[in-house]
Amino acid sequence: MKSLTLSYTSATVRDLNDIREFLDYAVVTLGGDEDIAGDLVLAVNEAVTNTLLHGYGEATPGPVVVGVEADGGDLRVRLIDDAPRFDPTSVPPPDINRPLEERPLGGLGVHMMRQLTDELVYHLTDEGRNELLFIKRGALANV
Amino acid sequence: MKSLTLSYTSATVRDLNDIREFLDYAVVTLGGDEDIAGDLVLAVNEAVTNTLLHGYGEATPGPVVVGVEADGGDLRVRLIDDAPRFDPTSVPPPDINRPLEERPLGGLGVHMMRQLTDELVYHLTDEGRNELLFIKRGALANV
Amino acid sequence: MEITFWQETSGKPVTILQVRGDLTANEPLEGEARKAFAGGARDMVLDLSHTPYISSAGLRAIHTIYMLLRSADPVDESSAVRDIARGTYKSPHLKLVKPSKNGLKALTTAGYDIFLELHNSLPEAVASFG
Amino acid sequence: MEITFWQETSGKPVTILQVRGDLTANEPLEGEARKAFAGGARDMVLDLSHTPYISSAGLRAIHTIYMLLRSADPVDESSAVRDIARGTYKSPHLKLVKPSKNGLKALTTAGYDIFLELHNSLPEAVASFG
Ligand SMILES: Nc1ncnc2c1ncn2[C@@H]1O[C@H](COP(=O)(O)OP(=O)(O)O)[C@@H](O)[C@H]1O
Ligand SMILES: Nc1ncnc2c1ncn2[C@@H]1O[C@H](COP(=O)(O)OP(=O)(O)O)[C@@H](O)[C@H]1O
Repeated sequence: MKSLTLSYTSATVRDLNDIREFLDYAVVTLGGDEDIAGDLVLAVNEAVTNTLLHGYGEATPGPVVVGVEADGGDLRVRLIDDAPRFDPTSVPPPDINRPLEERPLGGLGVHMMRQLTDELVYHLTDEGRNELLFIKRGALANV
Repeated sequence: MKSLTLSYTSATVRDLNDIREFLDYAVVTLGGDEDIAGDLVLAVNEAVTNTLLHGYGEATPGPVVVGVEADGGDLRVRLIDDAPRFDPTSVPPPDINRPLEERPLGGLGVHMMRQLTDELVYHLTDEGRNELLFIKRGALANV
Repeated sequence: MEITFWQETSGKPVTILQVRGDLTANEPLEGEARKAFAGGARDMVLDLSHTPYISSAGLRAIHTIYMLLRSADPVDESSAVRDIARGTYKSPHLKLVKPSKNGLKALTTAGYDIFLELHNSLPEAVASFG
Repeated sequence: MEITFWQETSGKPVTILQVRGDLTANEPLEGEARKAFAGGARDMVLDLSHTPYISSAGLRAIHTIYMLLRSADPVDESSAVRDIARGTYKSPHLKLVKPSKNGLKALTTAGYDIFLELHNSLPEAVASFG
């Protein structure tokens, strides 16, 4: 197994740009293509944004670890934070078949995380940290 | 503190290319310039090569972790492996003022590690792993 | 992200909002759109052809602009309801110029491509207002 | 890494060994040099101008080639000893074309730049054999 990790002891929204660039670099380095990279950048950016804005609160920086792992043919992104416990997979999906005038503003971040990955797995680590796994199956089939 | 890490459960010399590219990317992402990146790529490449060839032995892949950390103005690369205990800082320096005909072949890797960093620190971790720190002081002064 | 807006007045006056760079925050774009709206703009083209990346915050901005233009056209309300029921409704006051592949992913994932007209170029989008 | 070698025979025959790509292993370059040497080559230019990166294994190859050419010139031995003592000796049979900044770092860190002639271009290096 090969993995690349980006860690912050105190990340803020100003770091999102670097996080997206890192994800793109890491996915391609591990053998994923630009399409897979694009999906994961979109999905993980939403999750990190939520951690920073909803989890820690906009004015409060906090630890963020983004790991990208090649495991067999699968590509996994592991996002770890120390914000209050929050399981995004418990957020009900929006109805995207309704016209815009009948929809609430926002509420699309978690939906994008789900749509752009094959599996989204949340778990609370033994140390009480939020750990979110974004899985792309067979993303490295040709490696 | 911000850090980037590349981990292998079983690295071989075929991974050296990726490791050099990662180092360059990580140093620049953390705010180091190309010159600092060049020094660290040269120095760390020598150490990883030694781990793979002398530590594990050419035919045996093994775990390698390369972490690049920004700490205040300093830039540190942390290299961790599970090869037999070996402290490169104990290797006596070659005499590079002697003409080539009077020198043994090789024996320049550790010298390069020393020359291209401000400090090279070895320590055996609690888990019995080799940990080598390459320190560049004030490398991030302008960040 | 950089946002520019200007008007095309050769036919029906159309305001063009052009985003350059990633659309990852809603405020700047919403702010520009509100300024244009306050200045009388009722038909807009959002040019995303120079936008490599759109996050959910960017989608929120698009949604907000859509609602803003929608609010100024009460006549439209009834025919809209009919077209929505038929599944043929597309916003008559907001048209988009297609973003890159990744930007498009964000729009389609949210289902926005079904309710907003997407054009391949800025002239095409402007001309579509007739 | 790709290694090409050819001869320039307009003046004194000079063999050019050109490395393209990172010089991170000693065997391939040593192998090519030995082949050229076996074919009679006694004066060589090692063109590193397309070599972004040189590791200690690359330095070892340069050292080996230097010793190989040195071994074939016993006449040279005595004047060499004198020049070495004076600090003015540079290998008469091996000249280098300068690598990039990073490649140069490896050479200077090892002190090779003191004992080997470095030229700015291939024609300059070839001409230096007179
Ligand atoms: N890390 C988090 N910590 C706490 N609450 C969160 C977190 N992430 C998301 N939420 C909650 O879930 C809701 C839905 O999130 P999301 O789908 O990303 O949409 P949005 O952020 O636009 O509201 C948020 O409005 C917020 O209330
Ligand atoms: N990780 C290691 N494990 C065991 N021995 C090592 C290791 N690294 C270096 N050495 C020893 O130190 C010597 C000097 O290393 P170095 O300066 O890199 O030169 P070289 O590798 O060219 O011999 C090596 O020849 C080897 O004997």
